[in-house]
Amino acid sequence: MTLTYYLVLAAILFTIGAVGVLVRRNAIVVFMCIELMLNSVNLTLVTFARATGTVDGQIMAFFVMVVAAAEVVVGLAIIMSIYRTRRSASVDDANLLKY
Amino acid sequence: MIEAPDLSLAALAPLLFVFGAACIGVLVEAFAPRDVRHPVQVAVALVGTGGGFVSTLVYAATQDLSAGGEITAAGALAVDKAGLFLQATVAGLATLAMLLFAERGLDPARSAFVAAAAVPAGSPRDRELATATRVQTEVYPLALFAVGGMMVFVTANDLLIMFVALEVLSLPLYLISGLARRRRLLSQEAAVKYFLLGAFASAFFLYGLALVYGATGTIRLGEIREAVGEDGGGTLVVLGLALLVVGLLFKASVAPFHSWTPDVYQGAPTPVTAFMAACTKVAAFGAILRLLYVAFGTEEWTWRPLIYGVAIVSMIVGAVLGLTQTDLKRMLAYSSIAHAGFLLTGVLGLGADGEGSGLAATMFYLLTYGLTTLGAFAVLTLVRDGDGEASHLSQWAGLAARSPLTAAVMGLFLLALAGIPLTAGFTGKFAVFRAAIEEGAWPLVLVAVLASAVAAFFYLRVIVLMYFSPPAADGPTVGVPGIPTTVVLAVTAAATLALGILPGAVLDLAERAAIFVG
Amino acid sequence: MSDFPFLVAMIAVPAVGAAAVAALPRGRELLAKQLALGVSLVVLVLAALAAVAFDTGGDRFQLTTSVAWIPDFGVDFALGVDGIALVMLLLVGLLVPLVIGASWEDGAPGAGTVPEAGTEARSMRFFFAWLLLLEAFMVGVFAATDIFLFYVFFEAMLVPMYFLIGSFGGPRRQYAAVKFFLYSLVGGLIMLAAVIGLYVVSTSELGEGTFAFDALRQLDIDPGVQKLLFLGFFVAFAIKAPLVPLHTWLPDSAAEAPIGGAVLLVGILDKVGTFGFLRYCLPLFPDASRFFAPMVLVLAVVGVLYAALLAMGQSDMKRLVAYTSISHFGFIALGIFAFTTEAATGAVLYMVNHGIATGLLFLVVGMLIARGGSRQIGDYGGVAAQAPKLAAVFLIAGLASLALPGTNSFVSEFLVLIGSFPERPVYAIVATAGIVLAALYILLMYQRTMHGPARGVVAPPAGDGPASGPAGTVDEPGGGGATAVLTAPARAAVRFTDLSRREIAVVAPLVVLILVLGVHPQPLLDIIEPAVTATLSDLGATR
Amino acid sequence: METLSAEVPLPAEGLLGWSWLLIALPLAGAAVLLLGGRRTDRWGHLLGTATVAGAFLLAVLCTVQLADVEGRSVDVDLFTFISTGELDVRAGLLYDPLSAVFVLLITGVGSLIHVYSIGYMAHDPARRRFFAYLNLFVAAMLLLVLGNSFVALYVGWEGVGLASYLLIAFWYTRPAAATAAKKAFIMNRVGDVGLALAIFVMFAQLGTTSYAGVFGSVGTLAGGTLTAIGLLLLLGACGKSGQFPLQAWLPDAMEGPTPVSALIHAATMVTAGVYLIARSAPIYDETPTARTVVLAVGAVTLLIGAIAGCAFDDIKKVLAYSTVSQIGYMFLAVGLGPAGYVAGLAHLLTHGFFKAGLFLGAGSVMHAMDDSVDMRRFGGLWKKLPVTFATFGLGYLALIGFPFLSGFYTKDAIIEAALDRDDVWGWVLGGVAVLGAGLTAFYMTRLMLMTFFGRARWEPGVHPHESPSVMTVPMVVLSLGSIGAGFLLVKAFPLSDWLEPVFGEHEAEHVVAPLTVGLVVTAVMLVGVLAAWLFVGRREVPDTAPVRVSPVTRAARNALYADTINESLVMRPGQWLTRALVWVDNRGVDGAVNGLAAGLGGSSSRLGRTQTGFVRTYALSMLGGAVLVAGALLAVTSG
Repeated sequence: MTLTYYLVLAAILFTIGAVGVLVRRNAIVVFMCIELMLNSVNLTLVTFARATGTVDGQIMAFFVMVVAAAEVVVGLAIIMSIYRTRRSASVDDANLLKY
Repeated sequence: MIEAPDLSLAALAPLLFVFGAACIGVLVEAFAPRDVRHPVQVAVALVGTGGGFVSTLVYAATQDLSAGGEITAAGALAVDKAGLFLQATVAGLATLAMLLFAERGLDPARSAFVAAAAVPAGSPRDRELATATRVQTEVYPLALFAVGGMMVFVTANDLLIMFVALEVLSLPLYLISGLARRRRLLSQEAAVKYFLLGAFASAFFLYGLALVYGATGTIRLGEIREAVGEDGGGTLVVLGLALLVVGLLFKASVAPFHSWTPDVYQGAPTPVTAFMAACTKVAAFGAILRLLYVAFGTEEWTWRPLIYGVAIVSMIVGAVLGLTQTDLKRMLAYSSIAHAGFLLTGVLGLGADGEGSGLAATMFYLLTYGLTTLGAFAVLTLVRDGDGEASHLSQWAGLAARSPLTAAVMGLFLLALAGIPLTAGFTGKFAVFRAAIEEGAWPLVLVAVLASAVAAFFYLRVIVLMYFSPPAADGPTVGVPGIPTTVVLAVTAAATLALGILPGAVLDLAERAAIFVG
Repeated sequence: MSDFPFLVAMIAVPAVGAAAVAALPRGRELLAKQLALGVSLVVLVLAALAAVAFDTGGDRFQLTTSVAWIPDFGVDFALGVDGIALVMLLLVGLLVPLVIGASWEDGAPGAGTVPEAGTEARSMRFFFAWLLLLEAFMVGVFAATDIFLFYVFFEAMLVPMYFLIGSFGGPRRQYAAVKFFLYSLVGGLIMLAAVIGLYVVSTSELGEGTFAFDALRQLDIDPGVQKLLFLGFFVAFAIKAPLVPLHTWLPDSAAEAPIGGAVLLVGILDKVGTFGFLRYCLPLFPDASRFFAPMVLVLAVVGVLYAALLAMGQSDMKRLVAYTSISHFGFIALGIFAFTTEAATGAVLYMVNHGIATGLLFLVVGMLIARGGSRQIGDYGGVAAQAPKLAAVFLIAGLASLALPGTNSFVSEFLVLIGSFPERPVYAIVATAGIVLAALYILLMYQRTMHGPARGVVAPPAGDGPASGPAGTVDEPGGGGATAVLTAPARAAVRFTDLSRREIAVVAPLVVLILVLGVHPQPLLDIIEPAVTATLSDLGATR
Repeated sequence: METLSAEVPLPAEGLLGWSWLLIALPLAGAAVLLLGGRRTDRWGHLLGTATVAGAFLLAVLCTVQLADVEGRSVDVDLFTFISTGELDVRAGLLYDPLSAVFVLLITGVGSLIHVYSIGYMAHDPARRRFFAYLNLFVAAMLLLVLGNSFVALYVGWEGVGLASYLLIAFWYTRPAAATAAKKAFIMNRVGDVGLALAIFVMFAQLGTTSYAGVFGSVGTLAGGTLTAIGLLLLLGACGKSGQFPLQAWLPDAMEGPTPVSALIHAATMVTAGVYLIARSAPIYDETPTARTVVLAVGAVTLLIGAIAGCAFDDIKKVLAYSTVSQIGYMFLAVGLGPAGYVAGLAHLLTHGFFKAGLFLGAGSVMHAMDDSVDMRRFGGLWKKLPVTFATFGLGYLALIGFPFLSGFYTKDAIIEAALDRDDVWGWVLGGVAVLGAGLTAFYMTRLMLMTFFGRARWEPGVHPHESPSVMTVPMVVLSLGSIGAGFLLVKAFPLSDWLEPVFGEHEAEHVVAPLTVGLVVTAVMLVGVLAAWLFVGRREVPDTAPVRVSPVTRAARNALYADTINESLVMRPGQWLTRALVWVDNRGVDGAVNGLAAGLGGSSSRLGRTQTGFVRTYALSMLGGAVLVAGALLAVTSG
């Protein structure tokens, strides 16, 4: 069942993305890791679409891409604004709110 | 020849109102002259949300909903009774939140929102703008989009729509969290955190969606139930369910997915916090209810222990962590986490296949909690010092001596949040606890009552400060609210009392609305 | 006449009165007082008329009103009284006007009774408004025949009392108010879980959930479930009552509360706990009640002795009185859980009598504190010589508290003990030892404050002995110049004036009742006994 | 043997139906005086005296009428006091020979003492209050002896306790008086517990508390129960009558004004214990065990009182211990059962006269000596206070049992009855009683010698003078009683005949001839007088008590260490316990609650630190949560 490989790959990518969110400091990189997670999902969706023999999965992948693009727009705007204020894109520097 | 999908315009009218208003808002932003922009935007926003609210009610009142509701938009949306109730709740609360957004009388700079979000905080230009009376009006269309997303969210009949709605409601929220006029650094930090964590959470949701799709071959909620009901929950389904729920619990700020809540609630502009606390909670729980009721109603015994566990964790985390908070907004954030736990006891009351009274109870609780918390945040906007809102607890000492009415209204909301009888909070709590006990979850209710006792401490502490402490010498001033805030306070306070003393009609409505289709 | 909705009126009148008093404009303190007193007197008259309309040989619940309130929960706004509730309503009606009378001068400049008086939040208008609201809730809690409604009033009562303690209390009022509220709330919330549990049980047994007491007491609940539900109710009532070891909130609250609040707190609010035992625990959960009775009795009897010993160890008069009350609540609990008509009737009578006797004791202690400015026993001495009437009333209150025959408390204590002896001899014997301790704590306090030579704040300030009162606890009347002019005896005379006419008017009804009920308690017993019999027959008690 | 009191008494008719006025009159007096305030100052004492005198007149008339009633016992039913469940206590009076005797004693001696007090308290600003309390006492005491049930008795019982408290603490600004009053009340309450428990047992076993009901069904009770009731009643009696082990309060009670000592702590209230046991004769008749304990208590107390009486220099304390001792005699008598009831009661009556007279005399002496009670500063007063000396002397002779005076007849009767037991116990008790008589003679002679004879050792500035006639007349009247009462009650109009309806007939079978007893007792008495003369009369009395004395004397001066024992066994541990409990309550019980709160607060801060503010930490917690949730779900479904 070769499809399993795709799924496993997607899971690995998802995990890499998730771990990346945890270990990377740069907000942009963190964000990219999240994109990676989304795209691993896309892979999963397409794989399942293939498995079930419908195109639903593929269509969903398109939806995800569109949403991800919107997310990029919003995310970059936010990150930019804080970067301009702080001159730093490290997520660890944004640490005024706590406890 | 492709058939046009069946669209029930009547059923979609509320959504159209809101999204339409949002689009018009964008156009207004682009074309209307600056000096009329604010009133026009406010009018558009109010018409959008208010129209959404009214049209929901009109639809519910005029349509024959004996079948529970209708599935429309090619099966994407389930405009059913519960969905309508939740939509109306969201739209109603959003209308009130829009009024808070529109308040111009409190801040000397005439608005709670930053004049130019692109200007770096702390720069000379920013300082110049901080005192200028220039207002910025993007928040209205943004908020309207969020409201639209929420209203789709609670009626989404398939997982993809739910995901899209999740993003539609989230993305504008990320943005407007960062738009505070004062303490901009905090606001921006809140936005970043909210955005990164929110995106992270939606990735989980999405992966869950993919797994469920893989396991069942469908993303329609009703079809998922059929598929699951046939062959039981395979590992993929269970894993998918877990990830979907994680994504939703994040939005509902349920521990252990709550960690963004205090930071964002504290950092965001208070009207936005109020909006989030009230509307997002309703939307997120609406989606949770629908997901668990429609798609996994037959899998009750799978998700039950999960909800049981996170409910306990959430109540304890919210109640215990709230004890030592010194910032009122942050305290209310922890209170919101605790309340998420209480709401989950209601979710547990859904029972097998939604037979329990949990749906009605949770919906009612959402309404009462939304009103109360909205009111509480509205009071927060009144108490100010030179640097904006005076949200530090110590600044509230002796407030009752300065402004008895403000203190009284705040006291009412706090008592309601604590669940004291004759306030809406009690009725809601009673309803969800009853639903949970009916499903045999009395140990959970026991934990819940103990947690509410702990939580009561920090609500009481505010009352102690307001009423029983001598006023601080250089205490904050209590602003005179303009008409919008006054309306919000009046409506929320009246509703908090009314739903505590005579909740019958609304309870009955929730009871009759407690049906999902799909 | 019995068609008149007395109970509704008794809730509505003070509630509306509270709103009216609170709505008075700033500065109309006198009008507020008069209005409050008038309203409370109307309630007293209503209570008296209700008692007249009550037929001791009639139905168990009379003067009933029932309106559907929250149909979705099966909740009715159902009121009605049996004999037990009726006497408690009479007590409520009686005590509130007296408390208003006793608080008449509070908040006046220099009265020293309310810290930082004068600010808006501590305005006496609000004091009286809260008091009236409290009265409405107290009436409701006793008159409710729907458990949900009972619960609502039970919890709602906390709010006015919380504000009374917190806004108008002593130096540690914040701590005391929060402690009071949280303690009660914990109990109340646990009870809430049990209330809901009971409702769920009724749903499964009757097909439709109900909170109506009459329907619920006919349920046949599984013993295991009964035990859980019993505990839920019991914890709430045991905190309220309070039984040792859940009592520690009471000394703090009673000590810090303004005197009027303390009277109502100990005189009535706490009775809700023992009332709850009798009204809810016993009839609704008979098997569990029998199962837990030995444990409750141990708590009760331990409480009698433990609290009495603690009372002796107190140096603060208000705390002392609070501890005596805890001891007395032990007697009441003993009477209730002995499961005999005599003991339970005695316990109910005890509830009334304790409200009268301890209410009077609190009032007179408050009058003493208003004069001396200190709650410490050690700051007083020889008051009797300067204020004989005050001393006499103090003695009468004390004697009633130690259940001297001829005072009302004797009858109730005697009934509790003699009634519990046949069934529970050991507990009764141990509790009887408490009467010696009662004599000790009362007489010790009386001797130290009233007897002996003038001491502490009572003594003339110039020279004269070691104790001139700890600085800070004494408010100096007037400015320094005026004080210096007064000669020493004149100073003492200024502070230790005897009871004023107003104060006499406040204490006189209680003194009269103490003596009258001490000699002729039968009218009350006639009201109480049928209700007690009915309660015990729900329980299936043998005697 | 059969007793007649078990029969239900007849309902009252005629004047006897109004016998409740006996209680109501003084009670009304007390109420008027207490409520009337200063307005009644001028005539308050007269009203107070009048009510008691009126009660006395009524009592005489009632008693005369009672003599003609069949069975000499009437029941005056008044109203329902407490009726609930199976308990039915009616407020009612029982007027029978026993109560009649007490009513006459109380109102008679009471009237005299009221009259005396008019003079004694003339200069006290609070005289009105004094009379109010006295009236209150008389009312309560009458209720005690007239009540027709144990509950009514109990009400009166505690009522006299209250009056006693108020009167001992009459001069409350003196700390000693206040303390003594409290002590008296508390020790009485200890006894009251016994009485209360006895009533509870009666109700539990018989379902009634009325005399008629209880005595009528005594036979149905098991022996152990009866003994328990008997012992519990005895505990009550000991408390009220200052008997061992609850005797320590009575001497302290002398802090009250002297008329109080005379009326309450000599003549009437302290004999209530004797009344209780006599009244409960039907119970004690059936329980020899309890009777034996009564005997033992009486004998022990008799000796304790007499020994302590020998050592004190305070004239009132000596008289007080004498009272303790004499009541010991009475207990001994009633403990003998049918043989001794009448003897005990007769001694009670004569004691009421002569001891009241002695106290009034002591009061007169104090009046003359500026309220001093120290006999070492008296001496040679017989010349200055002739009337006091004469009346006091007669009382003295009556007390020591001088032949043909009151005490002679009644004390001998008790000793005879004790010896009549005709067993070892009889001889022991008789011996103790005889020894007691000797000690009595010793300490009373010592008192007489130190007070009235020898050199005048007065404090400077003291000018003794005889008391006014309002005080001396009652003393004279009482001294007449001291002379003749014994003869009248034992020989002329035997009390045993009058009380026959109560105790039944009892034919004494004398083991030792009365004459022999009389001679022996008189001889022992003379030895005591002589010893006193040798120790006290012959020598100079020092102004202050000698310090270097024998251990026996020291023990006697400390009243055989009763206070010390009470203090170290009860008070100290009690105080320690109280302090310990206060600590436990604050730190333990309340500490647990506060600790819980602090613990929650602490864990709040600690948990709060997990909210670090770092996005990545938050993300980690979310991921961890997600993994946990997924893992848990998988575990649930697969497991």
